Amino acid sequence: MAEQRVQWFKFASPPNFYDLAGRLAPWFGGLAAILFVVGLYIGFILAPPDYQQGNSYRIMFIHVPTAWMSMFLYVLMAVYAAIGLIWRVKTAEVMAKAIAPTGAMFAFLCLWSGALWGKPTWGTYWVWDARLTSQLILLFLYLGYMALHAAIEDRQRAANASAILALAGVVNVPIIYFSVVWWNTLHQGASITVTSAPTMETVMFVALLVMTFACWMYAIAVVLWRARLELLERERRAAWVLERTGEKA
Amino acid sequence: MIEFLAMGGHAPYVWGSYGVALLAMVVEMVLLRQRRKAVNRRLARLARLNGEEGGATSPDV
Amino acid sequence: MSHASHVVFPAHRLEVEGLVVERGERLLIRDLGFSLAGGELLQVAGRNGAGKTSLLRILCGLSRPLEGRVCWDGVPVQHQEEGPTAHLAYLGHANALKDELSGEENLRIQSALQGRGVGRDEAWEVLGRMGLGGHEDLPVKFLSQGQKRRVALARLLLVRRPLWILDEPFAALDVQVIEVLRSALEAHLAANGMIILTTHQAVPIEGRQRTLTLGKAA
Amino acid sequence: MSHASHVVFPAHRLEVEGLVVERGERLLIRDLGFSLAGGELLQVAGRNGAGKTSLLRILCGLSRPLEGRVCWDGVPVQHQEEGPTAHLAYLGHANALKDELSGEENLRIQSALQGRGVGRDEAWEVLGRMGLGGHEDLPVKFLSQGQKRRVALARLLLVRRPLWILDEPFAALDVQVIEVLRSALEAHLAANGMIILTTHQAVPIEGRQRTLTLGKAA
Amino acid sequence: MNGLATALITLLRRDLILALRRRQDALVVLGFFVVVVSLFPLGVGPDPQLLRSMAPGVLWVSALLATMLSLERLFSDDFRDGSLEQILLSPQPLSLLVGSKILAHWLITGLPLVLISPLLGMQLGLDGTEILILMTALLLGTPILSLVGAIGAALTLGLRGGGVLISLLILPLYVPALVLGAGAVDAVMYGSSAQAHLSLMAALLILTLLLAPWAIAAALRIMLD
Amino acid sequence: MNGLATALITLLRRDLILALRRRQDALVVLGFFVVVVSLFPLGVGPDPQLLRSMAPGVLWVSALLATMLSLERLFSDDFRDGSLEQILLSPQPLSLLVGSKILAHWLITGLPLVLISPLLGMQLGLDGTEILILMTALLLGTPILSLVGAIGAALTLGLRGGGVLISLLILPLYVPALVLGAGAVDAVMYGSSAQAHLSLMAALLILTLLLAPWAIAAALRIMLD
Ligand code: HEM
Ligand SMILES: Nc1ncnc2c1ncn2[C@@H]1O[C@H](COP(=O)(O)OP(=O)(O)OP(=O)(O)O)[C@@H](O)[C@H]1O
Ligand SMILES: Nc1ncnc2c1ncn2[C@@H]1O[C@H](COP(=O)(O)OP(=O)(O)OP(=O)(O)O)[C@@H](O)[C@H]1O
Ligand SMILES: [Mg+2]
Ligand SMILES: [Mg+2]
Repeated sequence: MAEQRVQWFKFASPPNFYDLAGRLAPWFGGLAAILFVVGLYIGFILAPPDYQQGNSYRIMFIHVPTAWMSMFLYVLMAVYAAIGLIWRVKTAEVMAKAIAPTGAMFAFLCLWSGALWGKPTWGTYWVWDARLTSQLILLFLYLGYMALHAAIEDRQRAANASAILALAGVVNVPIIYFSVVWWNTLHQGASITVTSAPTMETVMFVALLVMTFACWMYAIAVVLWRARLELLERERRAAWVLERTGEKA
Repeated sequence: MIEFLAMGGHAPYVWGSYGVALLAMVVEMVLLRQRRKAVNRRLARLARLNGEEGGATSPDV
Repeated sequence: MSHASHVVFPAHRLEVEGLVVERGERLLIRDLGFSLAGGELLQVAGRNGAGKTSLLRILCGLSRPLEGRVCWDGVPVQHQEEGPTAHLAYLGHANALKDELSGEENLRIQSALQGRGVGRDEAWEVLGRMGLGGHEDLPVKFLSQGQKRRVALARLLLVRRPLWILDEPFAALDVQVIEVLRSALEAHLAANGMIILTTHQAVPIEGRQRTLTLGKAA
Repeated sequence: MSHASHVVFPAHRLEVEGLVVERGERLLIRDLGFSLAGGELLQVAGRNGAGKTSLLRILCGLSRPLEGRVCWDGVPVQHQEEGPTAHLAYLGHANALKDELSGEENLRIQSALQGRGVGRDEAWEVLGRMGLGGHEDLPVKFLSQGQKRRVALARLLLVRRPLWILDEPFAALDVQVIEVLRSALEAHLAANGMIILTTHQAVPIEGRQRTLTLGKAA
Repeated sequence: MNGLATALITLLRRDLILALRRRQDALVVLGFFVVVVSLFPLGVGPDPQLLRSMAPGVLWVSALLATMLSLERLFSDDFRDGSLEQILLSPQPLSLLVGSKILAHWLITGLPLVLISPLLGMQLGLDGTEILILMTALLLGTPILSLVGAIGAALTLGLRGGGVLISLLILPLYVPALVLGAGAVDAVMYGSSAQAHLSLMAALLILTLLLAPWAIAAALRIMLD
Repeated sequence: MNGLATALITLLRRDLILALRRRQDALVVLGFFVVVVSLFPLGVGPDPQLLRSMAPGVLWVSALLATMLSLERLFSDDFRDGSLEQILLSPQPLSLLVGSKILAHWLITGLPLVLISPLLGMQLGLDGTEILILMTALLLGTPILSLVGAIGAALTLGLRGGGVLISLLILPLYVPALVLGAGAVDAVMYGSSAQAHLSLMAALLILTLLLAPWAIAAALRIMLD
């Protein structure tokens, strides 16, 4: 069992991962900074005001990337959790745990920016619209995952148990989404649906794209960074950790 | 410039969104930095303890 | 208390190889190997926290070792035809009794769960052998600690597994109950069974026995 | 482990008269009376379920007897000037430690609750005397069972009460820890303290001692 | 196969007998349901129209909370007295044994909720058809609540503060059942058919029946490791 | 007197430090509150007018349930590890020591509920004044919930199924706080003044402060007997 594991996931061995992540993270971080600057420049300087919404639509450049990121990161987290659970790959377990806080942060930012966008466009910060509601529940799923992780002292058991939770959640996300969409269409009138501008101008689209990439790079950098720390703590008795921290101390 | 900052009357919303996003990312990075320091301290202490005991007997009595 | 003649188990062999056990990020057991044959008793000794309970739970398949394997008659327990636990009976710190049920009900339910339905008569007979005659249909909550332990012990006799794994079977028992338990253990050994147990108390048991002491190096 | 010279208690006397104890509708103790003076140890013996724990809890004032009374220096404990419990320290089955707090924090909090604020130095000194030097500021959850028991014991030394009431202090401890505990008990007796304890294990303690066996009839 | 059937039936019978002997436990869950539902009129005020329109939501949320509270003890009693270890050591497949336990749990807590719901629905001003749909929806929905909740119960086994933690883990997963269940009653209330809601609910039940036992078994093995 | 003050402050500090070290426990209670409030719109439907009119009731019932769930552990942790016995053996008056523990409990669970309530109020469509009254009412009401609930927590100490049993015992006792608290918000919502409700609430708080600690101390002595 153990030997197979080492062969299959040679590159995922903790010391290799630790070194590689240490080398890559700064590059992703730098790239993220550059892309954020470029994206904001396009979004705020080059892109003209919207004829309907005025300038408030510029919230889109943070709102939509964070929305996408929060959903994508959840799936990614579940995938890593599954790999960790089935093949007992420590680095995958660590990655799953490291993704959760960043994913939760993006979910929160999506809610926050959406709420602030809602006030000028809909006249209220919050309606119980399907998309809004399911995003809120996504945030709760992240929080539940993190709470379970924190509640179990033994790290191995915590990783396994929260992996189950992540998988149960990922099965449920589409179900939740559709049930909520469906729930919402029942009552007529009162709710307002999210309507995007009919045809997005190219500049806006480019800005959105660049900002999305920026968020991606940021997420990768931060997650790798956190995963390294997590790995150090988990493996703190291992020889490779002693080698690497001995130099620093 | 002022006009740009005013965002056509939507300044609080627009800058509120971006400000909090920036804040969240900065806070996340600061927390990570603090945690790295804590981990390093802990590992250093562990290394010191291992050195002292020489792995001879368990600390338990 | 003589039931040695009831069942005699065929020859079996338990083999443990290269076991590495980690709990709560501490390496408790490093590369442990041993083997046990019918009629043998293995006493697992060690300080508080040495990893005795952890080892027993791994031998039962309740938790997984970091590395290494446990074989029964040469086959890893996971690949046993009748399931990984069909050859053993485990008595942990807890008695696994339901307070609201009588001794008889407890025994019959547990046996059925372990895959061997037993009748009322058989349950009563075993309870009687354990010195619980007259208490068979009393809810367990009215029994004293020692009497409860006897019911738990009676389960071992009922499910008829060759390997017994017992965690601190003597703890907090008074002298009389210890005596009952001791003779049950000796009878099991005489019937070619195997026993693995932990204890902090010294109890003389007749039969081939060895001691495995954990945590000397750690 | 020599702290006999630290405090010497003045002469006190514990008297128990006509105690009748009932638990769960069973009469456990019928008309029990005894008295205890400084420097004496009373070991309460008896089968499982004989009522040992129940008796100790009554002596502490944690539960009330059906009849009878407990006097300290001739005055019923309920009418003591400084409250019914100001003369005793109780160590039950549980250690009464908070896992998240360090040994020092646990000790200082417990002493303050018992009405005697102690400084950091004093707490460290007592922990050192119990052989826990170097572990003073570790959260208790990282200590082994034996080390936890020592912290609980250190509390007895800190609050400086003449009467110690200990329920199964030796249970499930390994040999080394038992030794530490034994010498602490002897030192307390030497300082003219009193001890009442229960145990199923035989541990030789030097000093004047008596045994009270419960439930012989039952 | 025969051994399996015996084991499953034994476990089911055991849990039912235990529930009978500790009767007040099941009654307390029912009591909680009734009390929480009755709190709403106190909090919201006596306006019948308002009460009627919030009735499906209130009944469902209360059922959900009552189930959730009862779940904390689904495995924890067996865990504490060591029976759960023995169940894990049984040669029979754990996911099926777990299914047996959940069936017992539903019979003890879910079914009584369904049976008492007409009374509470009436109190909140629902009429005949609506109550019928409410009961059907609860009949399909409460097993889902038991099954999904059992995952949370297994995952929080032996943890401090398990009770509140369970809720944070599983309440989000209860959303589909809640939306469909309350939606069914809403639908008939506004004059359309509840058919679609109920069909979806049945589909959800089947899906949960297929998946949840595996997740629960895996979670139990992990938490007892 | 000095010993008393030391003991009280020590106990308060101890509970606060413990809460800090097990931070997620307090957060979970907050999470529960938020999740339960968010479930109601899912059950009732998105109609803003309906949500607005049921908001006070929903917020209060949820606060009540969240407090209740957190109460289960108010004494049980101390009971399990033996600290509670030691507290009973302290020479200081038990009712005051208990008061210290409850103050800590309120600071850890009640206060955060008060602080997050504006957000949830806004989600349910309450406006500025209403939110202000809501917060004031919760500020006066959550200590009542902690105090009254602690009686239930003490009475169910060490009993199987404590969690659900507590709720049945104390939810009826919560009714006055619920009626007054939700009523205060309702009052401003319908254009009248919340003055009367809030004054009564304050009176209730004072009464509870005077009586509850004695009841709790007595209950603890009985349950540890
Ligand atoms: C709290 C409030 C809000 C939340 C939680 C929220 C959530 C989301 C989510 C989850 C998505 C991604 C959906 C997907 O890609 O399928 C999204 C996309 C989007 N949202 Fe929001 N939203 C909110 C408010 C708003 C408001 C007020 C507007 C504008 C009036 C808006 C406009 C958009 C647009 C244009 C997209 C991109 C749609 C697409 O092409 O996928 N959102 N939002
Ligand atoms: N689930 C767990 N999570 C974290 N640590 C654990 C876990 N189980 C056991 N440990 C730790 O592993 C070590 C060994 O525990 P174990 O119960 O095997 O000891 P033991 O030899 O049975 O001791 P005792 O004589 O006290 O019964 C202890 O230090 C314990 O704290
Ligand atoms: N709270 C209670 N309610 C009902 N019965 C009780 C209660 N506490 C104890 N008993 C019963 O009283 C008897 C004496 O219990 P106690 O704990 O005093 O025994 P013990 O002598 O300490 O036994 P052990 O050696 O097992 O510790 C037992 O039969 C027990 O079942
Ligand atoms: Mg052990
Ligand atoms: Mg006892």
